[in-house]
Amino acid sequence: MKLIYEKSEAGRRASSLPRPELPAGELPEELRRARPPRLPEVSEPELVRHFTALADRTFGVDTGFYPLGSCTMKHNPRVNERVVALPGFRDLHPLQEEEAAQGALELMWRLQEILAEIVGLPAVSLQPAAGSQGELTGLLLMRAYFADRGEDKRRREIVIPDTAHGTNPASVTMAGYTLVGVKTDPRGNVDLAELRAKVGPQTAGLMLTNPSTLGLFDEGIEEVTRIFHEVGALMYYDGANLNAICGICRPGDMGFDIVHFNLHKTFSQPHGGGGPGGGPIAVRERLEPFLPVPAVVREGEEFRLDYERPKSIGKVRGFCGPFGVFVRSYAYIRSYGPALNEMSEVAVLNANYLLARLKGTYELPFDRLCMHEFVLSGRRLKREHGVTTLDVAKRLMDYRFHPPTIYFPLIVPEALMIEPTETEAKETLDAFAEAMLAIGREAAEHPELLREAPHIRPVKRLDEVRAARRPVVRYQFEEHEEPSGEPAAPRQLEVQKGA
Amino acid sequence: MKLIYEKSEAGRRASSLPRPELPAGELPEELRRARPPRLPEVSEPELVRHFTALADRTFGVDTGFYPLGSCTMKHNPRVNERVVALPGFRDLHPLQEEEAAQGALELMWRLQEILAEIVGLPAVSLQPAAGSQGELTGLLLMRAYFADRGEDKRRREIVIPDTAHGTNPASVTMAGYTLVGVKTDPRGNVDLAELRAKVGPQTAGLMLTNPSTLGLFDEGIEEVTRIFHEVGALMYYDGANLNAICGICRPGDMGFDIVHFNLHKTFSQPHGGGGPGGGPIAVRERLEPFLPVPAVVREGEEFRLDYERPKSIGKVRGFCGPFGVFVRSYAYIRSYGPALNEMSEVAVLNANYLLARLKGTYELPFDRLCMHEFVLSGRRLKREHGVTTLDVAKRLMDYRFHPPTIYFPLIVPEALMIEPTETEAKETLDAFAEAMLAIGREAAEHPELLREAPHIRPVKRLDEVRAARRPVVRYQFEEHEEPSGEPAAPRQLEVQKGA
Amino acid sequence: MSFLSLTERDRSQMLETIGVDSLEALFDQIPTGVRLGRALELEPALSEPELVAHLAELAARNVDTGSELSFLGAGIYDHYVPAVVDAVLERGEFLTAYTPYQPEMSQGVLQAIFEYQTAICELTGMDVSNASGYDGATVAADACYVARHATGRSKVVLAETLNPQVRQVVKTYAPGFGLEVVEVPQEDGTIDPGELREAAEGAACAIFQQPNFFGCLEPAPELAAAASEAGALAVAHVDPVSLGVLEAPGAYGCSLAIGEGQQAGNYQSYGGPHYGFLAARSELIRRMPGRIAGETVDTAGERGFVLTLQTREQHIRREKATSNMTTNQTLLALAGLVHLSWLGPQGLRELGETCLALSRYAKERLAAAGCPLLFPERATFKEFAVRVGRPAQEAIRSARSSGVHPGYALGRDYTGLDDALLVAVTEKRTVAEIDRLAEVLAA
Amino acid sequence: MSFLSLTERDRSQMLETIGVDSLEALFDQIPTGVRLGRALELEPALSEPELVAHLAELAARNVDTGSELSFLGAGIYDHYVPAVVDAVLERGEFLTAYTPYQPEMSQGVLQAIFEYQTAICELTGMDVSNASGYDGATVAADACYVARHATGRSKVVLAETLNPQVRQVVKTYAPGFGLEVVEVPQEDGTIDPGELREAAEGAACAIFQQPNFFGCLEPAPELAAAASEAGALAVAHVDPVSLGVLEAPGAYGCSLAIGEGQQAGNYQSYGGPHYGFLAARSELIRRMPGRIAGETVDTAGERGFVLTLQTREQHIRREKATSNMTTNQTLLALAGLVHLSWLGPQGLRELGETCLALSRYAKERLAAAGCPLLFPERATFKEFAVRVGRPAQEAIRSARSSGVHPGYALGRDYTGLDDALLVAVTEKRTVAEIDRLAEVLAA
Ligand SMILES: Cc1ncc(COP(=O)(O)O)c(C=O)c1O
Ligand SMILES: Cc1ncc(COP(=O)(O)O)c(C=O)c1O
Repeated sequence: MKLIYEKSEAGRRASSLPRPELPAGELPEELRRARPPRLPEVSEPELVRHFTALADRTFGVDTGFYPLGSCTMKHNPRVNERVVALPGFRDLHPLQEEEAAQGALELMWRLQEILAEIVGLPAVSLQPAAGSQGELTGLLLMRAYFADRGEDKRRREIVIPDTAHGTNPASVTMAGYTLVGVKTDPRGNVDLAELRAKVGPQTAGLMLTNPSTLGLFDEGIEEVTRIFHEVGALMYYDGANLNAICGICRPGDMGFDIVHFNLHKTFSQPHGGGGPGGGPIAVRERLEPFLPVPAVVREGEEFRLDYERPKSIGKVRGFCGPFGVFVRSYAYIRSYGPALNEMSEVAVLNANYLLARLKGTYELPFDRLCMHEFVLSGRRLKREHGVTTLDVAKRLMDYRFHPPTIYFPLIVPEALMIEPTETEAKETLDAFAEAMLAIGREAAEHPELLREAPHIRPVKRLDEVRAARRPVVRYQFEEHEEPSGEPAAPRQLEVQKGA
Repeated sequence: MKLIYEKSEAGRRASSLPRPELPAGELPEELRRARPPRLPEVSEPELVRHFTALADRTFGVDTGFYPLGSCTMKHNPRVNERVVALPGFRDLHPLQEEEAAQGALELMWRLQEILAEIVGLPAVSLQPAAGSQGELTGLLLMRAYFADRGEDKRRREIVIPDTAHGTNPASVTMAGYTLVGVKTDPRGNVDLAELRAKVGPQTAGLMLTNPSTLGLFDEGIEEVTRIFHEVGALMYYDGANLNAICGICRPGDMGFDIVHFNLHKTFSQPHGGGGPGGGPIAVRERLEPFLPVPAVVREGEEFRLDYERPKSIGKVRGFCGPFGVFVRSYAYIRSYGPALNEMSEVAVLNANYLLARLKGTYELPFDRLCMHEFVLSGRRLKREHGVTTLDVAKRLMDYRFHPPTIYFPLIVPEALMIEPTETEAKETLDAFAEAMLAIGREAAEHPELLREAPHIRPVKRLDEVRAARRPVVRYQFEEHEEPSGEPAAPRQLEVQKGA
Repeated sequence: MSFLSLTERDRSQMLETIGVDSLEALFDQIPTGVRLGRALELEPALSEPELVAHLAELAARNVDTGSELSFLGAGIYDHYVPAVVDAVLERGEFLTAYTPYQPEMSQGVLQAIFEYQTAICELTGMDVSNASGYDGATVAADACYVARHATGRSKVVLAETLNPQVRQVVKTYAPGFGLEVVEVPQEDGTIDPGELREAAEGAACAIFQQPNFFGCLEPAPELAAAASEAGALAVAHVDPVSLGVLEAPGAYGCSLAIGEGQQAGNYQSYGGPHYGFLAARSELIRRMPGRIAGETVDTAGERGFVLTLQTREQHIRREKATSNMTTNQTLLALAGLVHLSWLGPQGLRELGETCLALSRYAKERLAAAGCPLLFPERATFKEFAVRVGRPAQEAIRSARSSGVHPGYALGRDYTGLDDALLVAVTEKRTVAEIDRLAEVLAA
Repeated sequence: MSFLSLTERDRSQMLETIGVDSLEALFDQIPTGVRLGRALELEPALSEPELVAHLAELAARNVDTGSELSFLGAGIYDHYVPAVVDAVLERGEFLTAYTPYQPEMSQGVLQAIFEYQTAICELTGMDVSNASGYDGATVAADACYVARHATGRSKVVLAETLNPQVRQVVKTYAPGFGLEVVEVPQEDGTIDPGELREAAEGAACAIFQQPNFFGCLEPAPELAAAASEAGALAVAHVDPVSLGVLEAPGAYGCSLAIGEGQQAGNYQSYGGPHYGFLAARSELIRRMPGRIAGETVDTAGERGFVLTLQTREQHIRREKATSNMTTNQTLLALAGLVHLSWLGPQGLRELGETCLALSRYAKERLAAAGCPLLFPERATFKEFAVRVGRPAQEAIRSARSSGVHPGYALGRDYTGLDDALLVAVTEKRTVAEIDRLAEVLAA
C-alpha cells in the first residue's frame, strides 16, 4: 500500500482555516522558515480513505482474540469513550483555576481512593504516564526515602528475579541503582535460598511481579517479605499483572511498599496501537512525603492541588498525568463496583481453561494451575519438527488470531505467553484451542505451512534483520530507493514479541 | 459469517440499566407479554466484534471508489458528523417550545433560503423524508392546486419520459394520477413532437429529470416548458441530478414549478447503507399555500412554526422532517459558500474525463459530452463475447471498485451508468478507467473471469432467483434449515442495480 | 477546496483528454437562455473551525434534554442511547455505503438488515418486516396502502387515540390513495371495541396505538378482534421498547404491526432522521413496501444475503410498484438493531419494568402534588396524562422557568383538554428528578 | 456483567475441564495469610445510563474552553482539532490494537508510525524520530539521557525560559541519571548566547525553547551555535504548529529537536494523554529511546514495516537499554499525523500566519487597554506576556467573572513577575473575542 506521501500532490489540501483580514505579524527574517516541511498534500476524501485502509490492515481486540501475554488485551467498553469526550473533560485546560476544575479534581481524588483500596496502600500519585515510568518513579522514591534517612550511600542494590519484565532492569539503571539478579525455583517461585544470600544492608529494595510473568503466584511471598523487611529494604510491586488479583489479595497486605498500576491493562484504557497508558503508584505512609507534586487533596467539599511537599521528588510528567486515561479507568471500575473481584476471577478461570486444553500438545514448564495467564514452551515442536515458536505464532495469524507474547519470559525456551482476559467467550477460547492443536498437528505433517506462515495477511513474513541492518525509518522522498524485488529468506528475530 | 442470533447464548447481555428500588408498576394480565422476544443475547465484547465484522464486509465511499450512477456517492465530510452530534441538535425534542428551539428553527429557515436561491424558486418545505416522498408531495400539491382551481376532474395525466427513474411512475400512481409516457429522441432529449401530441387540457403536469438519467442536459428544455405552460400544466423537476448544475443553471429559470432536492446526494448526507435521506421541495408563489405544515417562518429576529395554512395538503412526515440531515447539508453548503458552482463544475469535469477514457471500449449510445454522469452500453461485449453488463460489474469488484449502476436507464441495453462525483482524484479515475479497459480485454481473452466474478469478495456470486422464489427474510431459530451445500449456477436478476 | 481532489495540473490534463479547451465548453449543451450567469447569492464560505463555531452557536440557542429536566414525550422519547450504537454508526463503511444493490459488496449491510428484520419480527410477533420506513407516521400510510390492495376496500379506520401526527399523515396521503378516512372517538382515554367494530365495517384496515397517545393501554386484543370480525386488517402502532412487558401484536391477531423506531436506538434529533418499522403476516409479504433482505446461497453453496422480492419495487414494477420508496432509513434501523442487541430480552424487560415503576411513582407524586390523572381508570406504560388545574401551556411556561419541562400540552391536539399535560417517564429519569417535577408542578 | 461473556453453563463446563470443583480452588496457590477475605470497599456499581449521568455531572463542574473565552496557554493550547482526527481515532482497529510486535498483524499501525516519524522529521528538519514519548516534559529528560551517553558528560544546561514543568521533570530524573543541572537566567525574555556558551562548557547538552515559555522568539541559531562550540548537543524544544513559519531546528544546527505534541492534533484533556516528540540527527539513531518503525520487505520482496533497532530496547537490552519505555503514546501520535496531514504544508503555514496576525492584533489592543508588553523588544509567535498593573491572579479572577480567561499568571513560576500575564492566541480566536479580552482587562 502507498504511503500518504506517495499519494501527495502539490496543491491538494484537506484543511480550511480562518484567515482574518488583519495586517500580517512580523517575524525576524533569520527565524523565518526557509524550506517548507514536505507534509502530505491530500484532500479530505483521500485522507479519510488512507487511514481507513490503514485501519483495515490493523488487528485489534475489536477484530478478534488478542491473547498477548502480560498485556491484558481485554475489551474496551464504548461508554468510556463517550464519557472521556465530554467537553468538560476533553476541552479542560490543565492550568484552569482549581475552583473551575472541581469535577476533574474530584474524579482524580476518587480514583486515588479506589486504587488505594484495591492494593491496600494509603497514598496514591496518578502522575506517571505508564508502568515503566511508575517503576522509575518508585525507584526514585526509594532513593529519596533512603537519602532522607542517610542510608543512600549504603543502599545501592535492587534485587530482581530472572522472570522480570525488561522494564524492571532498565528502570533500575535509569534510577542509578545496581541490579542484583535472583533465580526462579523449580516450582516457579523466587529461589528463597539465593534470595537470602543476596539480600543485605546494601539492598535498597526488591522489584517483583506477583503473579509473576509465568502467570504463577509466588507461594513464598510471605517469606520474601520477611527477608527484605528484616534488612529495612523496600519492596516494589510491578502491577502489570494486577488483573489476576483484584478483590482477592492486595500487594499492601503482602508487604509491598510501592505499587504501580497499568491502567491501560487492568482498567481498560484502550491500548491505541502502543499507548497511551497510565502508571499511577500507591505507597505506604512513610513514602507519601516523597510523592510527585502536585498532590490531589480534598478539603471538606473542596478539592485542591497541593504543591507544598518539601520532600517531594518533583515531577515525572507534566501537570497531573494522563487525565483522559483516569476518566476511562474510573468509569470502568465504577461499572463493576464492589464486584470487581469477578473481573479477576473470570480472567483466572479463562486462563486455566485454555491451559487445560493446551498443555497436552505444548509443554508446560511449571505444572501448576495458573493465574490470569500462563506460559507454554514450543521446545518439543522445535526438537521434533524443527518449527519454532515464531512459526507457531505466524501460523496462528492464518487462523485469524493475534499471536500470544513469545520468547518471554526469557527463562522458558520457545516461550508462548498466553493471556485470554476475562472478556472472552468460551466459544472464542475453544476456537483458539482448536487452532493451537491443529497447528500442533500441522507441525508434524506440514511443517512448511508454519515456516511459510502467515499466508492470509496483507504481507508475508517480514525481514526484521534487514530493517535493522540498514535502517530506513522515514520516507526518503525523491531519493527514495524502491524496495528490491528479490525475495529474501524470512529472517525474523526470535526475540520477545509482546509484553 | 454467523448471525448474531447464532452467537447468542441464554444469560449473556450487553446492557446494564437503572433498577430503582420502587414498587413495580401494575399491568393488566391479558396485556402482559407471554413469550419474550428472542432478541440476541451477547456480551458487549461480542456485540462490538460482530458489528465490526459486518462493517468489514461492507464497501463504502470511505473504502473506495463508488461510481453508482444517479446516487451521487461523494465524500461525506467528517465535520458534518461532528456538528450534527452537538447536544443542542442531537438531544433536542421536536416538541420543545419554539422559544427554546430558536437555533434549530433558524438553521432550517437559513437552509430554506439557500435551497430557494439554488433552484430559483421562492418557497421551500423541508419536510419530505427522501426524493421519492418529495415527488409524491409535489404531485399532491398539483392535485390540491388544481382542485383549488376546479380543474382537478379534468387534469388527470402526468407526462413522464421513458428515461425516468422508477420512483416517478410509482409516485404518479400513489398520487392517483394516470401516467403518460413520452420517448427520448436520437440526441437523448425528450421527443418534442410526441410531447406536443400528448400534452393537452387533460394534462396536470410533467415530471422531468434534467440532466436526464442519461446524464444529458435536455437541449429542448425551453420548448418543453412552452408546451406545458401553454396548457396551464405544472412542471415537476426531479432534483436527483442537481449535483450537475448548482450555480450554473436553475430549474426555476427553466420554468419548473416544483423541485425536489435529494439532500443525501447533492449535499452529502451519508447514505448509511440505504438511508437516511432528505427530500425538501421548492415551489413557485402560487403553490406555496398548499405546502405541508408547519412552515418555518421568520418574524423579525424570531423564528416560528406556522400551522395556520388553511390550504395546506397537511403533513407527509412527522414534525419538520429529518432535522439531522438538514444540519449536515447546511454545514456542507456553508463550507462552499458562493463557490458552490465549483462542486458541479468538477463533478461534470470528472464525468467527462472518465467518459473520454472509456467510450472507445464501451459503446456510447448518445455521442455527446455528458454532465455529471454518463451511460455506456455493454451491448458489444455481450454480442461478441457473451459477457453481460452484470458480469462486467461483478468483475469490477475484483479490482476493488464498487460497480456503477447497471441496467438503468431502461432504454439503453446492457446499460452502465457511471457517476464519479467531484470528490474523486484523477488517480482514482485513471485506476478505474484502467480496470474497465482491462475488463474489456478479459471479456475477449478470458470471458470466464467475468462470468465467475467476483473472486475476492467474502462471498461468490449470489443466487437472487432462489432468494425470491422461496423467501427467507428472517432467522428461523431452531427450525432454521442449513443452506444446502449443492453449488448452484449463478442466477442473478439482470435488472436495475443502483439509482 | 478541501472536498475536491483535483490540482490545476489535473484539470488541464483532463480537459485535454476530453478534447475541449475550457471547463465552460462542457456546459455548452445548456441553452444560454436558462444559464444563471452570476454567482449564487450565498453567505461567504466558512472554514472548518468557523463552521463548527457557527453551528455550536446555533445549537446553544436550543434547550436540549440534557440541559433541562425533561418529561416531554408524545411520540419522541428521551431514552438512553447506548455507547455501542455510536461506535457502530461511526464506522465509515456503514456510514458511507448505499442500498446494497450489489450484494457481494455489501454482505455486512445485508446481514444487518436481515438481523434487523428478525428483531422486528420477534418484537412484534410477526412473520416479515421490511428494512425500514421513513418514520412512525409514514409507515401508517404504507400500512393503509398495503391494506387497500390486500382487501380491495377503500376505507381506513383510525383510532382518535392514535398519534395526531400519524393520523394527519394518513389523511394527507388519502386522496392520492383514493382512501376515505374514518376516526373512532376515544372514551375515557381508550377506544371502545364495539365502536371500532362498527366503524370497521367494509374497511380495509383499522389502526390503533398501544400504548395510545394518552399513554393509556388500549384493550388491544379486543380491538384487533373487532377489526378482524369486520373483515378489516387489524394494525397496531406500537412502542418498540414496551414489547418486553406488553404483549406482541402478533399474539393478539393483528395483520400488521407498525411503529416509530426512535425509542429504540435513535436520538431525538428534533424529530429525525429516525426509522419507522413495518411488519406483517406472511400472506402480505408480496404487498410490502420498501426493501427486504433475504437469505440465499452463492455459487459455492455458502449462505449469503440479497435484496429480495424486488419485483414489488419501483425500479422494476414502476407504476405498479407497492411503493415509491427507494432511499429508506437503514442507518437508523441499524442503530435500532444495535440497541435491541444491546438490550437483549432481559434488558428489554428490565427497561419496561423500570419505566413502569418510575411512572407509577410519578403518578403518585403528581397526584399528591394536586395533579390528578386525566384517565384514572386506565393502566399505562411510561407515559400518562394529568390535569394541572390551569392551562397546561401556562404550567409548562412556569415549570420551564425552573428548568423543568413537564410534558406535552394535550390541548394542542384535543379540544376540551386545555388543562391536560402528557408526562413521559423514561428509564433515564430518577426518583429525585420525579420529586423535582412534582415540586415545580405543585408550585 | 455486560463486559463478561461466560454463562453459568460455560463456567461449570470450564471448571470441569480444568478438573477443579470450584472457582475458589483456582486461588489455592495464594497463601491464606495474604488473602483479602472480604469484598472491596467500593461505591455501588453504576449502570451505563447512571454512569454517564454521574460523569456528566462531574464534567459539568469544570469550566472548559468551550464554555469560557480562553486565552490560556503556557504549554497546552486551545487549537482546533479537525473532525478527521476524531474519525480516525474512533476506528476500533487503531483504538484496541497494541504495540505492533507482530508486524504482519499490524501493518496499518506500523505504516502510520513510519508516516508520523517522517512528518516529525520534516517538521523539525531532523533525520530520525521515534514513535512518540510520553509528553513534552519527559522527552526533555530522554534527550538528556541520550546526550549523556553520546557525550559521556554529566552536566546538562537548561534555559530559564524553558517551560518550568519541563525543567522540573529533568531535575527529577537527574539524580537517577547522575546528572548535574545548570540553568541559564533570562535577560529581557530571552537567553544570551554568550551566557549559554559559558554554561555549556563541558556539558552534555543545552536545552532551549522556541518560542520560549514567555512566547518570545529566542536567537535560536546563535544559541545552537553557542552550545555546539562548547561541545554540547544543542536541543531545541519547539512548538510543532509554529514550524510552518519558524525555522526548523535542523536548519540551525541542533542535534535534537523535542516538543509537546498536544498542539498538533490532541485535545487539552486537562493535561493528557498527549504525545511528546523526539527527533535527532542520524548519528544518534542507536541511542534513541522508545519505539521506531522501519521499512523492510517480506519474503515476496514486497515493502512492509516493522519495529526496528530493537536491540536498543528494554525487552532485549534489559539494564543496558537506552530507555525503559515500552507503552508509549502511539494513538496520540496518530492524531498528530492525521492533523499534520490535514494541514499539509500550506495549512501549516496559514495556521502560523493566522496566529501571528491575531496575536499582533491582540498585543496592540491590550497595549491600548493599558496592558503593555512585558518584553517589548522581543518578537513572538502566538503567545506573549503583558503587565496588567495589578497582581495577575487578581486580573484573572475579575476577567473570569466576566466569562473570559485572560491567560496564565507568570508569577506562579517567576519571582518578580506577579503583575505579568501570559496570553495565548490560537487560530480559533476571533477579532471580536480579542476585543472582548481587551475590554475586560481594561475594566
Ligand atoms: C510485567 C510488566 N512490567 C512492566 C511493564 C511496563 O508497563 P508499561 O508498558 O505500562 O510501561 C509491562 C508491560 O509492558 C509488563 O508486562
Ligand atoms: C433520478 C432519480 N429520481 C428519484 C430518486 C428517488 O430519490 P430517493 O432515493 O431520495 O427517494 C432517485 C434516487 O434513488 C433518482 O436517482
